[in-house]
Amino acid sequence: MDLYEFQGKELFRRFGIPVSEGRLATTPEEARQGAQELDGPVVVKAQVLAGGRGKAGGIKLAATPAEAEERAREILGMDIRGLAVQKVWIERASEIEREYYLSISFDRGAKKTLLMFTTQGGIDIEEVAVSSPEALARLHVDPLEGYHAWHGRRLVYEAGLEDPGEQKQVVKIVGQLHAAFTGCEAMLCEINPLIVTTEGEVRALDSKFTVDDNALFRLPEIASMRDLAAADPLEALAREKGVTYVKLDGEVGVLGNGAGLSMATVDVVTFVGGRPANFCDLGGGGDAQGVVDALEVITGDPQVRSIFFNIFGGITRCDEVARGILQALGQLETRHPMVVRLDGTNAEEGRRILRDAAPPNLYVEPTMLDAARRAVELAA
Amino acid sequence: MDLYEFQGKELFRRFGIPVSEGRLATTPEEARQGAQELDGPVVVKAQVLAGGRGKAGGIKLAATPAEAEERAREILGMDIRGLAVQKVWIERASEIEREYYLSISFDRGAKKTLLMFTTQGGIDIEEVAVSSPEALARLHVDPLEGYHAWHGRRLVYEAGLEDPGEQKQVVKIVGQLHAAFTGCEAMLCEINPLIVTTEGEVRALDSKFTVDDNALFRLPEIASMRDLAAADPLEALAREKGVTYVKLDGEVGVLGNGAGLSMATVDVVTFVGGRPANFCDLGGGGDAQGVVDALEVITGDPQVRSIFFNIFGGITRCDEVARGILQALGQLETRHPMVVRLDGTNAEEGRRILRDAAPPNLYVEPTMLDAARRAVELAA
Amino acid sequence: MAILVDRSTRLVVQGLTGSEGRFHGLRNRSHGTDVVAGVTPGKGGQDVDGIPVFDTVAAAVEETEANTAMVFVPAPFAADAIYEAIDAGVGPIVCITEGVPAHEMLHIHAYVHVRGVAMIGPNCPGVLSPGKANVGIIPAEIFREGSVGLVSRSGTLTYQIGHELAQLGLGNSTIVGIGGDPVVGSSFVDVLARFESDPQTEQVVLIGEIGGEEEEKAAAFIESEMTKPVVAYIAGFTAPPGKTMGHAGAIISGSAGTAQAKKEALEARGVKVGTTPTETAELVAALVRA
Amino acid sequence: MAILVDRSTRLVVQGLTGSEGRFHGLRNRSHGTDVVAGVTPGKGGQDVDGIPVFDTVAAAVEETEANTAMVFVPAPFAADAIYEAIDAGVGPIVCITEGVPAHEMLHIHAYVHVRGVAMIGPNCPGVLSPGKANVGIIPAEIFREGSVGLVSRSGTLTYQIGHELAQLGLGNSTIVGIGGDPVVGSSFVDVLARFESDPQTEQVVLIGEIGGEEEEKAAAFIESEMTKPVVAYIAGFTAPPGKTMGHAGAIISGSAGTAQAKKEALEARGVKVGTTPTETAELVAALVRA
Repeated sequence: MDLYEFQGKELFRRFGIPVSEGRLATTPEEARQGAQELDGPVVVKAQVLAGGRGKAGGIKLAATPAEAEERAREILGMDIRGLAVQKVWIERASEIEREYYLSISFDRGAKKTLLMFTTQGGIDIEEVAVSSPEALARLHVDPLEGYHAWHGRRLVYEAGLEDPGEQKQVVKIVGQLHAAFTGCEAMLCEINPLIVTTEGEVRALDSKFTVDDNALFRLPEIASMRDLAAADPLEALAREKGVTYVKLDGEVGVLGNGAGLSMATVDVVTFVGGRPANFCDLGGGGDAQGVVDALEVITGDPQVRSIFFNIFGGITRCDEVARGILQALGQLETRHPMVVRLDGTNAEEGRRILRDAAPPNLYVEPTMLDAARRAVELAA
Repeated sequence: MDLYEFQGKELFRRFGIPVSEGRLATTPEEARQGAQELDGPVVVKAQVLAGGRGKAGGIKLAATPAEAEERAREILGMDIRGLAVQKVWIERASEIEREYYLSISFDRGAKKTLLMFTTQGGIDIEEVAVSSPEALARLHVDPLEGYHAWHGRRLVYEAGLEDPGEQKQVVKIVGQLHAAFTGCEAMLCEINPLIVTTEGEVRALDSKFTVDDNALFRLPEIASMRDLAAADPLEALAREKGVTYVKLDGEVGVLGNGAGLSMATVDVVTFVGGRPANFCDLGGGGDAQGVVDALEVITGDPQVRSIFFNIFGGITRCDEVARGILQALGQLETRHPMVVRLDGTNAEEGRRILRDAAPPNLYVEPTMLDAARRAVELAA
Repeated sequence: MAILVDRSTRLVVQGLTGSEGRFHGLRNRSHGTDVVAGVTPGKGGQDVDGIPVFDTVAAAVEETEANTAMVFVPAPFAADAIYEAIDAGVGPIVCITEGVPAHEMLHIHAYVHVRGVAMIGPNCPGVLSPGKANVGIIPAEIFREGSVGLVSRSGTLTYQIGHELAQLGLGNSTIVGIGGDPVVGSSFVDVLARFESDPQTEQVVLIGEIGGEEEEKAAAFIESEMTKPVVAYIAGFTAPPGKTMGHAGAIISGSAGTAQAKKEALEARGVKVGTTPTETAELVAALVRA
Repeated sequence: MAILVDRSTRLVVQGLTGSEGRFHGLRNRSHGTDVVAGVTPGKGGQDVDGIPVFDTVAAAVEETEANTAMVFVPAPFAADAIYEAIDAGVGPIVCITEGVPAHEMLHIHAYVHVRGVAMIGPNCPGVLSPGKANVGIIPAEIFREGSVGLVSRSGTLTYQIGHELAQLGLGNSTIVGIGGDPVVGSSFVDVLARFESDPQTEQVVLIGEIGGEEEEKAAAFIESEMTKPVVAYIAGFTAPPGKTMGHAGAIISGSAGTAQAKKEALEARGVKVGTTPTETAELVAALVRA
């Protein structure tokens, strides 16, 4: 689960990391009010769960409350990478002397926590990694050792940070960020930029914070930070229904059982020249209610023209799945053409059941490839 | 550092372990007041850093505040294993159904934390270990794994605790006690007895809590619990002077440099038929101020009749040590006969310096054994 | 032979008294697996269709000499169950549970390695050695005994490919579902190393998907350490970056973890990569017939 | 030969710029130890009498190929320094610092073992291989090179016995002060095993004291694993229970850890135990002459 900048900064603050004072606003009027309270120049920052805010014009300086209101009016409602800006963060403007980069992430390859720091902040870290790898200090934390102060020191010295006052502050922040990373069971905590002010104070000017969804059951406060309104409406509906769904950009709705098989289905649709409308995983089984919920989400997408239903019967037998599908179709009023491929245990029987019932918009195909071709054809 | 029962229980309480409500009292009047506040039958318990309180009559029941005052009057000032009782803990009396035993200790042999639990509580655990080892569940916590809930469950099931309600409470308390053990950097946390009340509630009725002295620098609150007044006055003086000193029961004062050598010196005095008055370790060196402080502590013991000064010159050369001794003797007015053995680097030169100065009460011997014999002779 | 589970497997099911634990535990037994014990704290002394239940794994091991554990307890308690199994001296440990927090798995992964315990999962379908033992939820009836080792991050996709192999007359030595989480107990490389030294296994199919870099590591391992031929399939060519595709581990982060990169890494090391499950099965069949 | 430190030792001193670190670091160098680097965060680029100082152990290793660390930093920071040395790939690590909290050492002890790093101390005088290298605070001038391995929980008592050996014309292969804390990086058994396989060492002296059960474990090890003769000395026969005798580890808890029990355990395994340092040295001399 990704957090907004203002949410990540609130967590930073709790772990002692210096952040600028700010106010959240959902209307231009609130923005003016916030700027008034902060009493001085502010920055108005779009709160969206997408990168590239700055380039999209989602971050603007305002010298007065009136200006803050004006800037907020420009930013609120703006579309940034397909997401509408619904909130802005009004923050006291900083006098920036230098910009650094600090992150802690979950390194799946090494199976360790990865610390990264560079004095070349403010820009895309992947660029720094390519253009000047020697400037990027990288250090792992062994899970059996845990974090110690030397990790922070080594990171800072290896990145070539020279000012002793800054060294001390950054080492402390690394420790605090690590505490936030483990305490909030994060997959990523990134500060870019980590600024040095003209007074020599080191402070987090942005926050990128991703929390492990699997840990949310014991982090109720963070779980409650989820902003359903901000997500794609179909994805929000899917979450509500407990359906695993990712919106894509095509016309062929895809429904599979199991994440791997569903991904493979999306691939096959693409390989035969179609454009998948979504990824949707029914899970291991295929009971009627699950099918109903998934179809409801998939058909909620106006782009969808046909649906490819790809099921492999393992523990759940294909005859049972076929009956589930018929039952689900009985409960739903969908006129989309649907192509069903059933394979695995009792596949013959399952196909027979579907053919016998023969709903007008249902096509049964024997293989994934045949079914994909048919579904693409029907979407054309 | 050992904590009093009431201090240990305060720490237990902070970690969520159920304890009975109580009041500390240093006078019989305070005891009455405490009992009044607790409003009901109480137990008056001597607070001393020594075992065997119960057998010594240091724990008494009182039905009314007046009785509590009376019992406190009997207990305060009582001598328990050489320690005068200066405080009593007035605690709400418990209806005890059963008594269990639970402890977490630092197992030096295994180099792991050791959990122990038995339903045969209230008695000496070493007896249970001998008489019915099968009733004593023992389980280690691997430092790289850390504590998990299964440790508590296994402990409880292996000890044969059968009531599900008690199982649940004890498992929880094991986890809380482990948190206290690590959070307070303890060497021992013992609850004996861990009682089950007639209402089925599991609660700590006593506490034995030892904290690692080396960790006190970062546990200021626990460090401040040290009760200097309760210690042997000479040991308190030694602590104040920064001298490593343990009071023994004989007449030959012993002073060595290094813990091992000082222990060996005490042993040798015993082997040649003497009785050491103390163990005292000057540390690695032998500077004049250290010698002055140590002699001050040693001669504070009225039993001391002679002093054995056993020095091995390593990095500090014996000639330097000899000068330090003379300087110290100049600052002190002690008429005790002192036997000095100097060995190691520049020993000859050191002995010559001492012989040349020849204070009337100073004897120089070439070997540990000769010196021990002479010191014992002089103490006779 | 086969790997990880076979006729010497004596299985203890942690969470046997739950509905899923019971269903799959009994199913595993009906496939011939020696399911010797269950563990559910507080239910010691009961039994599940004749399988004795214990309060602790240690007691189960002492009474039944269990040597393999299957973890079926809910995610919040799964890590605890895994540590309990490790300390009771059991291994392999197969964790089916989905949703184990990643930070817990980070520590468990490091810890099982220093303790020398084989662990499979979490969020995996388990391990099946057809005709010998089944530990997990893989539907054994669609697989046949044979020479093809199969290792996969995905469940139904594995069944699909195993089914297609069976249609072509091919069977498997062992099918290992390593799980779809970001950190799992055994990686592709761990399992490939076992297949390489297993006499029954003659060919290997690797079923990967987007996310992480385990396929790339497997490619390097195949080139430098393996003599047996490997065929691969990768799912997720059309997955968009930054979206979790069902499995917590199936996510492209920045430019890392794409199916294309994995395919290229494998092909650069001489591994044939099928574009569909059917083609993948056919590539294996060609190998076996060669 | 000798053990742990020798002519191949390249020493980095953590805390070289402190007064004790400097004093002993230079002293070690004057004995011939190859002291290649110091580490003090924030003092990188300085030097101590020509020895370059670095901000991190990693930088010291990269620049100087240091392979052994001596930790001289204050107790609150010692554990951090030890972990830093481990992760920089340095070992052995010799920690002189007194007062390292026991819980930290519990974890470090377990961790160095899984990482395969030899650690000596804390609260120890260090390791001296006379004529080759000295890492720590042992006064090298009172020892001679020879065949007797010496391992001890105590400092000055070690010097005393080493001195008496020298008076009798005997020298040492290596003197190892393992430290007086409840948990130290290397136990008697760890060091005895090294002496057993060291060609230079022909006899071993073990200097124990009250507390713990390392002497008892050593006795069992000597009986089952050692071919070289061992003589022992135990300090603390007259120590009262429950009192810490100088060393944090020197404490009799209940009936465990008494000198008498240790003496009996050793003698039951055929180890001669001297009653005084002098007698102990004489027992060794008799062995050497035999």
